[in-house]
Amino acid sequence: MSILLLWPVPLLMVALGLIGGNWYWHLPTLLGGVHWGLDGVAQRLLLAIGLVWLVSLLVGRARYQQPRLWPWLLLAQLASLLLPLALDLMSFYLAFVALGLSLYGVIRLCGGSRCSGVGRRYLVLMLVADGLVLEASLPLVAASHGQLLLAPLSAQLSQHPGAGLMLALGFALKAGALLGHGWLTALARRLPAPPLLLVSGLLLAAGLGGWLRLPGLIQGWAGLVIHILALLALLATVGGALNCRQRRPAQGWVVVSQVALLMVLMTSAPQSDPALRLTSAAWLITQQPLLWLLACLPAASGGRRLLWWLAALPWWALLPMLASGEPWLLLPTLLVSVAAAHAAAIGSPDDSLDRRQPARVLLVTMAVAVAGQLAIVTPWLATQRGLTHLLGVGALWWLLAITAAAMVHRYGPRQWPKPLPEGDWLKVLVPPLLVAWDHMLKALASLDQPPAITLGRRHWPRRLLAKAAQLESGLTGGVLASVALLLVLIALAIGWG
Amino acid sequence: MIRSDALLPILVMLPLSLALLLLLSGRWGRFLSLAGMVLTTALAALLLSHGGQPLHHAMGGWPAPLGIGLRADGLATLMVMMTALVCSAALIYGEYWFDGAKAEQGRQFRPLAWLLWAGVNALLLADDLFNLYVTLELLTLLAAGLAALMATQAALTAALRYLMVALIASTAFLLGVALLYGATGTLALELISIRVAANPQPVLVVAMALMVGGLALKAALFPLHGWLPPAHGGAAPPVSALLSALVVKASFYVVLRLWMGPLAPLTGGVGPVLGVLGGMAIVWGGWQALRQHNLKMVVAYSTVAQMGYLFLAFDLLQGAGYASALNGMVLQAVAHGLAKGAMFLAAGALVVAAGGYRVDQLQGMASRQPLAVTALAVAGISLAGMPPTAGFAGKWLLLQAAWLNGQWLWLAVMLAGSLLTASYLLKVVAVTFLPAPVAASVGCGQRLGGVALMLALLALLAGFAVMPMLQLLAPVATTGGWL
Amino acid sequence: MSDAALLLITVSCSLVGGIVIFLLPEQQRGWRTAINLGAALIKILCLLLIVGAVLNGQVLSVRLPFLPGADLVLRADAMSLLFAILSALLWLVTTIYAIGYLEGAPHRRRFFGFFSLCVTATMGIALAGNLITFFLFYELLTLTTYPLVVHRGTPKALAAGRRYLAYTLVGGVVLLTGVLWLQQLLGSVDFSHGGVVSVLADSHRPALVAIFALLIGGVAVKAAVVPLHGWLPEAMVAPAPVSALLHAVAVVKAGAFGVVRICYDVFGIEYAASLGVLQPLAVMAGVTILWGSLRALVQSDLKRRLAYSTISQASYIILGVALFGPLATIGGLVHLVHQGIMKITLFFCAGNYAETLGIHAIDQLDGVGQRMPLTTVAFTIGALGMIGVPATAGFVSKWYLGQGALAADMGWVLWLLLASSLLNAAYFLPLLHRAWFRVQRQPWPEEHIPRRPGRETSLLLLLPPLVTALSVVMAGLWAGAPFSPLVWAQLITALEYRP
Amino acid sequence: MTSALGYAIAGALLVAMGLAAMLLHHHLVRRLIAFNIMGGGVFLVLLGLAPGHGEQADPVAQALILTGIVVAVAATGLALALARRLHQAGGDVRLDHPSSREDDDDQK
Amino acid sequence: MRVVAHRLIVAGCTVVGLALVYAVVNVQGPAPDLALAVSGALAESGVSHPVTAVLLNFRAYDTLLEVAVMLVAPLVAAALPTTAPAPAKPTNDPVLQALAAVAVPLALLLAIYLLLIGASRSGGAFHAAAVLAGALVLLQLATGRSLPAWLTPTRQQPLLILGLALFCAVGWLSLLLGGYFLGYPPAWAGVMILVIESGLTLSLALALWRLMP
Repeated sequence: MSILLLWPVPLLMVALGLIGGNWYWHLPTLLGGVHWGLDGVAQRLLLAIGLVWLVSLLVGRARYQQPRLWPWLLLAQLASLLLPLALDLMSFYLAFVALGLSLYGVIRLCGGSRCSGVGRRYLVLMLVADGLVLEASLPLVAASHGQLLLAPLSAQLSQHPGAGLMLALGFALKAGALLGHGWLTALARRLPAPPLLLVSGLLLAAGLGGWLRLPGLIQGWAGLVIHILALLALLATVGGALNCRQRRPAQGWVVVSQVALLMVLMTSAPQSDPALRLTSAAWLITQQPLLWLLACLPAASGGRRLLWWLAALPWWALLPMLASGEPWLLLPTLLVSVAAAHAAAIGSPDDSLDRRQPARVLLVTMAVAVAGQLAIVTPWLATQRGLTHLLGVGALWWLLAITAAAMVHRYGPRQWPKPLPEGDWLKVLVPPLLVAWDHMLKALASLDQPPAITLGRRHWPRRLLAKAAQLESGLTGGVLASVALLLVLIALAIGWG
Repeated sequence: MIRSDALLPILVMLPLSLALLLLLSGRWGRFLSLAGMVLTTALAALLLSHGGQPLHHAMGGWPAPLGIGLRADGLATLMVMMTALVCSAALIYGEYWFDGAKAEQGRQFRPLAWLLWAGVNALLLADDLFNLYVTLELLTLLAAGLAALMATQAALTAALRYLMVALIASTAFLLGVALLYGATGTLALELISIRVAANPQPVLVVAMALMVGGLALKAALFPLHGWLPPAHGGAAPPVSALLSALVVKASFYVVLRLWMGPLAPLTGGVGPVLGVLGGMAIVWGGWQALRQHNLKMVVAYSTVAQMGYLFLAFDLLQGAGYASALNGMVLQAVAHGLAKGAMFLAAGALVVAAGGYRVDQLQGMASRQPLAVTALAVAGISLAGMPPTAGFAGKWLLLQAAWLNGQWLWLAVMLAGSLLTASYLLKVVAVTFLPAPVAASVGCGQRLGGVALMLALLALLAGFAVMPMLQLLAPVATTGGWL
Repeated sequence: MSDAALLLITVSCSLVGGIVIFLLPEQQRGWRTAINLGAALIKILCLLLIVGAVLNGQVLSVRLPFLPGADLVLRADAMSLLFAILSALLWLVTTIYAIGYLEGAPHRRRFFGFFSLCVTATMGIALAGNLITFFLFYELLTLTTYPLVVHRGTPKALAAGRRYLAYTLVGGVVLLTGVLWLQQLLGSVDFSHGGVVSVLADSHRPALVAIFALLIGGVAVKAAVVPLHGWLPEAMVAPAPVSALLHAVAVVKAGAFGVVRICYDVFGIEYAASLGVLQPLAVMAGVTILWGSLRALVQSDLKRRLAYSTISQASYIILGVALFGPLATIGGLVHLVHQGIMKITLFFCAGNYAETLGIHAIDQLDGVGQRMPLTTVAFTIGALGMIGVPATAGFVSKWYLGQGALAADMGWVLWLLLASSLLNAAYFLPLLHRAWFRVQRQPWPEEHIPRRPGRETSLLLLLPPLVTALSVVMAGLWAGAPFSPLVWAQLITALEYRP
Repeated sequence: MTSALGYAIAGALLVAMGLAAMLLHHHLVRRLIAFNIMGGGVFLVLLGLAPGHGEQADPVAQALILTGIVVAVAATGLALALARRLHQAGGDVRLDHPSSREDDDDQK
Repeated sequence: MRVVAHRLIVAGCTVVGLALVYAVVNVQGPAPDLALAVSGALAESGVSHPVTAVLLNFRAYDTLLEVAVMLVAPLVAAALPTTAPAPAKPTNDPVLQALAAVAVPLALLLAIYLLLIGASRSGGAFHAAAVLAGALVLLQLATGRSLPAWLTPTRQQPLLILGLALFCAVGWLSLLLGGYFLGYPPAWAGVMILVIESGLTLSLALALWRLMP
């Protein structure tokens, strides 16, 4: 009987999501004047969140029997119901914080003692995120003479780029994007699927909810910083996915890279039509549970893994990419799909032999696509956007091409060296480019003989020197890669400014 | 019928006559004493109701230069009222304290106490210089006699030491009177002040020094205070209450009376000397009280400290701060009288209950003797000058006077003094909160504590009656001279 | 009923109650409880009548002659009512709690007697109309709280009491000097909106700064500002209702209220700003906030951690005053009430743990959520309030303080608030974590009250924390409601900042 | 230098000597005798300064002296009674500690 | 150390002495108006001798207090619980007894003479009492008994306070009659003074004697 207690709210959410209709509710006494309303954004978010809840409850029926868990789940449900509906900052922030705290309870009670370390790290990040959002919203409210509605607040964002940056970071940290993904991947290893689905889905909704409610978030130099962060996050997550040897962690990284991809898309085309952005966000949120769901199936046969790969492909990204007219955005999407392929390819946790087949097919197609783009699009772009943009985009292509080449090699000879130790904390800090860089060097170096060095954690300065010694043979690749990196940064800075 | 100002002689003679009657009466002495007490206090209240304007009664019908007069201005009426309250409390306390083995001394104590009351009233109302000497002498002998009442060796030694010192002081005072009489040819105070103002001769300064020196000796001002702690500490509680609150206060009152009256023009030089001695008394008395182990000695040294306050105030009686200094002094005197009396009575009750004099024997008294401990605490608060007691009003006015006159040193000393007082009094009260170490202790009634508490509450209530009291003093303060 | 009578009854009903309790013999438990509750209810009733009068613009006041040139004035204006109502309500709750807490303890007569006197002093401080009355009740508060601190009678309690007296007496003397000095310059110093000091000529400016330092120094002792906070953690040795009353309502709040009175009604906030004294005050408050939180982190004893958190929280009020601007003032004033209800909740729960399970240290808290769920819920609400989680009272005041800081363009205060919120989280969340998510490892130290199926501890102990926890949430959620502390603070601020 | 002034000066000297004796001696009876000498000195001063006219001394001064004498007698009587009582109670007849005994010249 | 204290005290006293001499020497006393006032009012005082008039009429209040002072000493002596043995046995020394036989009756006669002469020439209660007390003491020393056996200490009490009681009675009487306290009606002044004086003589003598044993 008691599990039924948890069903009404998600059903209400889905119903609201489906029926729609925009009503508006203002309570003057509560929290100093509260405005709740159901508009387009709220409708889609509610639908997505409702689905996440339904899936999680369905899959995790057995796990949610323990009564200690219910108050936390109920609080999470109420918060996730309030979040989309909130039109004023106060109630939004209340839902935002309540969601974070209640999910901590879910993590600790479902994960048990295995999740205590991660739980603590999660809580710290949540508090920092809440603090950032609060600090950022204060000047905005002060600037708009104390009124709390979100819409006019986002209008203030243009004069307060600093506040905008902090807000963006706060939301991203909550959703596990922009380099804030450390805890999500760690959780992926320790938390059983249903609560994990719940946590990542809801928090993503919270983060994206913020982005959607405050469209003016990415303007001026803040936008640029976020964009760079998004790119770095993308590379890091993809690198991480490729580094995993077990299926479950790899799938976790893939899901995270999806979020990173969304960030890249959102920050790459600020002027793009917000509705488009909304649909892609909503779609991603709905896709999340599907991925986790499939991830938690038992050791899958080849077909099921292929199914997972298809599901994991970032279909939702296609539409905004084409509309934004930024063809180069295809590359990040492809990267994510590569990662998905890799994750799907891992059959059983220890067997890495038969993963070659589908991945290889995909990689070949990707290589061809890259070459085609280089040939056709670059001249077209040169005329369109002027030389600097061309240089920037060109450098970016070149870098990505090398990375792609490294990927291809990745699936080459079996004697691939021992990967970076998984899930260690420092790795998140090591810039993702270094990871790509490492792959690239190995690829170049090992073109003729097997590489002798490994990138262990503790002595990498000394190994860097050893690598330099080895470089004189593969000098060309290294120099070229670093030059490409610099060009990218300069071009973006100029092009964007 | 009876003259309107007959109240003054009655106030002096009624206690005297009662003392004589008590000497004769055997069994019903207790009832006579209580009835007399009520009557005298009522008369004192009647005098109080006369308000500020002064009453004058020429004894024997002879006008000023020839005969002796009795005068009661605001200052005197207040002191008479305070005396009435303290004496009543001490007498009632005496009824309970002198029971069983000490019944014999109790019967002797009663007439002597009444004589003391008469003597103090006579001194307060005296308007004649030689009469002041006689009343002072009466008080001295009575005080020595009462101090020696317990007839223990320590009490006798202390009484004799006190007597010796007091005799020297009286002789000095008499010498001063002689010189003044020689210089001015009259004994009535207001005539003297007129003649002194007429031609201030150098001899008057010597007379002044002698008289003030003698009185300071009697009032146990700092360097000359050696005799007070053993005398007041060793005596029976009602006796030490009377001594500390009244006898010592009486000599201060005479100095004040002379200071404002006849010797007003000469006070220039003496003021700072008294100020310095008073300041040192505050610090020394406080410091000693902090180090005492015997409860009654703590209270005795506190008397030395508080007298320091009163004499320090003499130095404030100048310039802009004159009026508030005078008000402050009088309030401080009245408050100290009530509070010190209550404190000695409470200390006596605690000593009886604890069966010992040492402070650390008082553990657990808060639960066994709540009334006595409360009395001790309230009296302590009044002495330390914490609001809402009258002590606070007195200190506030003295501080204000120091401020107006710009005497920052005295300000600091007074503040430090009140802190010191607070610390050593509350130290004693704190001990009573400790749990009682030994169960058995002589169980005695709360009556002793009750009487002490009544007096302590009077000190507290006086805090609220400050303004009417000051109205009484108004005529004295503003004119600055003798009415 | 004439306003003078009303005011006097408000202040004196607990005084009379206290005296009657002193006279009652120890075993008259029934009567004593009746008197206590009766006095509390009368006081609340009077206050409601006064609020009615004040709302329709009337300012009640009564003037009693006390000293030449300075007389006792009781005045009920908006600000005094804020503190008075807080004290009255919390006193009622604390009395109920104390009755439950001291079940069968010795010396209850003495305890409740001084308890009532203490509240009389607090009420006096709240309703004081001029500086001398404020000082009088301020000193009275010292005297009446001392017996409560040393109530247990153990040598440790006496040491704490002695230290408490040393601090507060010196504070009192410093305050007296300030009051006296101001009295000389200005004659009688009546509180009035916008301050009275500005009328003095400019030649007095350095003197006024010195006076401000003296007054604030004297009051800061009780408000436990950093250099003068030593007594507060020591006073934790007192029984729980005392530390609850001392920290949440009476002493610390009186100190903070003193600062508010001095800055607004004696100096006037504009004049104080022009004197340039607000900046150091803000720095002092900031230092206290951080220092209190940092010290709280390392405490292993539950009540000492709460004590240090009080030290830091009390300075929020001073910070609110020191940030020159209406928003910060609202923040400061409303925090005066919110901190009271939040802190009293925490202390009640700490008292429950100590009384029921004998828990004093923090590492004994493991798994207490199972054993005493309701108390731990109240504790959680209080703790979250302290951290400033939205929908609790704490968030409202931190929100307005943040706004005020921005309005006064003191950027560093914004980051200070963030840092202190995080620190609060750092020392409160582990407690919640232990209570809810840790399983009970060793048996409870001394289980006085066995676990009955329906109730985790005696009703008298359980009810007060729940009521105050509810009020924390209500003050947070319904901040906009007509009679909420926030609206009342806005009303006061409107008076303080003349257009 | 009328004869009255002579008496006054003699009185003053007597007072000084009496005071010295009273402070130096410790034996109670000696101190009482010294006190009486001082008293006598004071009365001489009083008489010397009194503004008597013609041969008869000022009656008020005489009355004062008479009263003074009676008071002195009363004080001495009380002191002696107390001293005797102290002696009976086994106490020493000197107020200070016994060490002051050896400097008394006519040691009994 | 003690020697230094001694020298200090002596030096102090000499300074006091010199100050007194200096003061005494240059006192400019005003005209003797008080003495004239006394002689002027002597007529209504009821006695002819100015000193007795001052003592018992003009400054009667002073004398009253002085008698009270005189009363304190015996009271305190009586109050102290004496643990002393019975008074020593009479020495029955022939010389003493012979002296007593001659001196005591003469002393009694002289006492009565002094009492009565007080009104006109110097004399009065105090002188008479002193002589009477001397006689009693002499009798005690010589014969071991001075007061009759029935006059036990408790019975002596009324006699002891007789003088002061009379004084107060007269004072109250004059006050109740609407006059000033101790304001003798001129006609009766002489008689009243005599009555008071005789009472005083007896009680003062007893008081002085009580101090002896």
